[in-house]
Amino acid sequence: MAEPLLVTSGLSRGFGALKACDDVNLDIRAGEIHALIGPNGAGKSTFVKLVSGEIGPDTGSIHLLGKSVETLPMTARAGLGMARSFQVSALAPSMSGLEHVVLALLPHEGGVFHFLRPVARERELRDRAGEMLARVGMLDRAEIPVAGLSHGERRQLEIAIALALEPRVLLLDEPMAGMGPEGSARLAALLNELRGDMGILLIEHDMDTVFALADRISVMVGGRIVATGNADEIRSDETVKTAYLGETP
Amino acid sequence: MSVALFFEQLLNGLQFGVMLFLMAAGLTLVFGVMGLINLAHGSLYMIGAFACASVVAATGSFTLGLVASFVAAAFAGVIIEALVLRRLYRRDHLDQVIVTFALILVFTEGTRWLFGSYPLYLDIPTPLQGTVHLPGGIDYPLFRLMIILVGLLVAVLLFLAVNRTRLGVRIRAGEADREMIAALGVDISKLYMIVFALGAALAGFAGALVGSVQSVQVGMGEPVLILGFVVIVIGGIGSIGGALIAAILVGITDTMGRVFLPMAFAAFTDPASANATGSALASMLIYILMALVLVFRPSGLFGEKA
Amino acid sequence: MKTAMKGLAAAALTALMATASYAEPTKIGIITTLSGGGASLGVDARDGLLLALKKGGNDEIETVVEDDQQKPDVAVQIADKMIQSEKVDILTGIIWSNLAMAVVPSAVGQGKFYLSVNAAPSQLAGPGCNKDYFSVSYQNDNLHEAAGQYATDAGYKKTFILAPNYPAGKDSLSGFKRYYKGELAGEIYTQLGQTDYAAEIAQIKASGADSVFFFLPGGMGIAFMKQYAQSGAEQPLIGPAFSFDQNILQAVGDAALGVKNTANWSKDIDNEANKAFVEAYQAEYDRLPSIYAAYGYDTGNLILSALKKAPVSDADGFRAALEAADFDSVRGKFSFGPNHHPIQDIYVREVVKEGEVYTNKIVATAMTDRDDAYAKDCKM
Amino acid sequence: MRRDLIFTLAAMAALLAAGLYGYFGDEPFYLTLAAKAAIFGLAGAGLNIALGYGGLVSLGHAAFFGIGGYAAGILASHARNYEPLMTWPVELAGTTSAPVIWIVAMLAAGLFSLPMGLLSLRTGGVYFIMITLAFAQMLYYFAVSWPAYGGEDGLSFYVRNELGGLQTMNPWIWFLVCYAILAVVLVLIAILTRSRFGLALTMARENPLRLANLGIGPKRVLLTAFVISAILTGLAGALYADLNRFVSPAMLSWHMSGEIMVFVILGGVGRLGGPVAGACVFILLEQVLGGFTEYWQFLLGLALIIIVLMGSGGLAGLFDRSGAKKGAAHG
Repeated sequence: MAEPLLVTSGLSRGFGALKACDDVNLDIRAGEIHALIGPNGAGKSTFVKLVSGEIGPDTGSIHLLGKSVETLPMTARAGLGMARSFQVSALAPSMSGLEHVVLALLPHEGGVFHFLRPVARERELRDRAGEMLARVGMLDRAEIPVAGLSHGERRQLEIAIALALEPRVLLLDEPMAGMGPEGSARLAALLNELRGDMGILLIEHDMDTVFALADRISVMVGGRIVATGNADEIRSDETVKTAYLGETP
Repeated sequence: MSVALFFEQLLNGLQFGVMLFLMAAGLTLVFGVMGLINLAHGSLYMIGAFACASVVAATGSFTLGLVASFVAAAFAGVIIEALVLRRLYRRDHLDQVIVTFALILVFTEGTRWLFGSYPLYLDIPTPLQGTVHLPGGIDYPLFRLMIILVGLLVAVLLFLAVNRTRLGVRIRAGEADREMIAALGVDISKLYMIVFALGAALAGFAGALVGSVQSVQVGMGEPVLILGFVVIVIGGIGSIGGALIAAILVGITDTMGRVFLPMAFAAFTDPASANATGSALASMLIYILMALVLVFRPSGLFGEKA
Repeated sequence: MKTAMKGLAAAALTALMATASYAEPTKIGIITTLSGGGASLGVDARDGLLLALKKGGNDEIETVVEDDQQKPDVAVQIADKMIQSEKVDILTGIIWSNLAMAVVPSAVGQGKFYLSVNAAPSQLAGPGCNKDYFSVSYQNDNLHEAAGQYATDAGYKKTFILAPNYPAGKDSLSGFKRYYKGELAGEIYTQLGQTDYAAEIAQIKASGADSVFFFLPGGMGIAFMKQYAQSGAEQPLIGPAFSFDQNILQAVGDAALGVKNTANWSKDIDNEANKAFVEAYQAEYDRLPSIYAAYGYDTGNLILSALKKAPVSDADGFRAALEAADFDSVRGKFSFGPNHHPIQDIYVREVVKEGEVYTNKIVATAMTDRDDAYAKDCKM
Repeated sequence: MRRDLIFTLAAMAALLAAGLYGYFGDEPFYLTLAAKAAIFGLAGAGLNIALGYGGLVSLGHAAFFGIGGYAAGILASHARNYEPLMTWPVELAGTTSAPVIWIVAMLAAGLFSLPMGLLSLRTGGVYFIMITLAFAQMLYYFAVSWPAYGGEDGLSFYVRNELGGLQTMNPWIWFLVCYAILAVVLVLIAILTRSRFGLALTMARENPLRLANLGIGPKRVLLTAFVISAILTGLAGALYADLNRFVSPAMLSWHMSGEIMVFVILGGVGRLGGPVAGACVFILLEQVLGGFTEYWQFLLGLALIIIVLMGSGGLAGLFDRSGAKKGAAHG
């Protein structure tokens, strides 16, 4: 079994009286898709924010590639190889999709502090950004400012941006929400293809996709992980049924 | 320096601070509740002073003058809120800055148009003139003592109003979540108007009080406005208690700096240049204080964590 | 014979040119402060000057008036405009030293005459003097020196002195000290624009001073005198005329009564020119003239007197005519020193109430035929 | 993008036309005004990098304008009285060479902006506005009471600084110098906004969280923009000092900060040619309204309020809409 890329131990964060994340232990291994499921308000998004560094934990640790990162800022975690897609698209309305992806490529390609060369002339960068967009199927919409893109297209762009970061760990917060069936299918295929290169944490509500794609599934309820296992194990887990599906055995 | 003089200077600093608080309270309230940055707050201060001076000149009653300062500034506040600022709540800070900057031009030149360029006469009423004998051998001007008491009283009333009344509950709710209180059926535009009028009235009241010991003239509000900003940045924007403490801190720092820095420099340079250097540094002191506070607490002493 | 003819022709030509330039009107550019907080000073200076020109009845004079907004950069641009586009011959009107420093050197550098109605910084009186620059008012230090002289004469031994921390404030205190023989109870520089003087007044009271000299122009002086009167301090106040201007006194009220101030003009100076001026000014503008109005009025009459002798186009002749100062000054005797700054008497005035109006009356003469401390350094 | 370019060219053409009118119509004062508009436009273009492209509402840019001005004034005055600027640790003499002065002015403004930006960027939003204002105010009080270079009186240096063999005192030549510098700077800004840094700056303004997520620290990007912005405004200050042959603390006052902001907003925030158009219109208003009444600032204030309330996006916004209408009519 491969060494996990990302490990959280005892990760907790409260908001006032509410414990959004409570002693969460979870790991993501190289080459797997690890799905995190749970009802609304279970604390999944808080978990993503904690791991990506948008907010800090009350207690607990996060190790990325063996390195303790819980006190590092978001930028440093990104530099170590973590990428994240946002649940609600976080894009700059005036920039085109291509520009977004180019920007995401820059940290690996000499940084952003170049002032006198128009990006339009950086052919190689644009070509590579084009490839990323092609992978999510929106090369033909590359030059349109984000303000003019549909909801689904923005979701696709989110993925392209995450890919451009060449992450070792990819956090996807409901990437398929609002996508049509066709888009979802394409994304599922893409994730399947990516699986070999990186570890993916997938938060998703569409259970069919989750059960089809995920190597492992963790179930979160009330801020706690109540079960972890493969698709079959989770399907048959009584705790999950009780807590998550609300079914009594 | 004698102990008595030291305490007198401390009292002077306190009085300056309390005056700054009256300015800063309105600024911080308006920003906290409506998210509006109002550069024209100093103009409301000026309006209060001019209203008071005019009414005192016409009626001879200082009390009526104070009432007039309160009413005129509140009225001016309501007018600009309804005509101009209301359209800016949803805009970004840039638009607010530029419109309220333009309002300063309008008010300053408008006042000069109406009243001319000469300073107006406004003096303390006879019963409040003179000094009182304080323990420790300090003869302190009665009116300054009054300003301290009135200012502290206003601070207490404001604190009670914000924390103990229905209006206060709404104001605090408005600070926390605008959509929420609108959803609860509170008339948000009425609330905004009341808050703005209250802030304006406080500024006008401060203008009248201060105008009667200083001078009532066009442009008198601008230096105070900038000090008001320093106060609310130090205190933390939106916090009345923070504004009070920061105002007193700024008042005392400024007063003590003016007195002691030249003395400190005189210890190792010749007196004339020590005076000049010391007072040059004293004029920068509160900004240095502000910078220091920001290094350690970026959102002020009592501000919400950014 | 031939030479004689030539000489005659030249003389005729000169005469012709002279008449031609007489026919051409003299253009005076007035740059002064007409908007913002300091507008009252500029308005008075302008009104005094225009009144003199109007009474002078010389219809060959044109004036251009522009507002400098009390901003040095605006003053420079207006000066450029007046020199380059309006082609004025004489510039005048600036109230503030910092604006004068911005405008005067370059204006006289371009061959224009500059006559100051108020500001006369020391930089333009010593080595930096210029043959085409005249100060009709005073040299900046004069009134402060007179206050120092008065404090000495009055027998004060421990004076407390204060002024704002900017160049004019420093000049003021050093001017005072130049003629003050006693010791200082304290010396304070306040902030420019400061209006709360509680801390300073407390220091004065504690210092054991027997008198106080202060230079706080405009609103600063109003605030200081009101607060001083409230503080219970007993020491007498002395100041230069700037804080006791006709317009300012009304805003100070009773707090100013009895305060001594030094000035080179007062409305009760007893001479015909002054009586006529005060009367005409009141008739024209329905208010009492201020000291700035008096300076403006004298400046106007000086120009008129010089134009009677030579046109501006004859620069040397016109300059000599200005130097002669052959006009009836409202200040009585008036002449220019070698650095083109006045030699004049400086008085001590006391603030009094005449009916409902606060004003000044002369109580003593502080200095007689005073020139200034910088004249010896001026090489024209 | 294209509309922005056309608008910028139009504003620059209008400014050149004003200059040409001054030259051929023998109205040197118009040349002075045109040079002033070019310099204010440059100051505004500097602010626009922070304000328009970076979303940083700085109410303290007078600090940089004044620092640039004082750099020019101090160097020139030292050169004229032959006193070295400093003797320790290295001996530095003053200079009247304009290019050297410009570089020093830009460096000085940039150096001051660094700690100011660092501290101001610790917070955001309305704090940023007030802190930048307070910093500029601090510098203003320092300049007023600092005796070495004239304090409140300011510093005169009588003759413009030297640039090659050009007659800089000639209003026409001086206008062309300012105009050329403005043009070069606008080209540089146009390139900058299309560069890698420009992309990052746009993202830092529109979505700083996302930028951090890409591994790029938004504060570093914004601080860099703030410093560049200060450098350009500092250059404008040096030119303004030369225009007037004079510097004073008035250049540092908060009204100056407000005015620079007005140029940007009148013209169009975040638009390349906006500050130029704004400065031209401001000076035009000042001249026209100023000739009409001494209370012209009252009318200026009213005009500003109306312009912002209409939410037109300044002159550039008006220009866009008029173009859009025409386009619709054609279509």
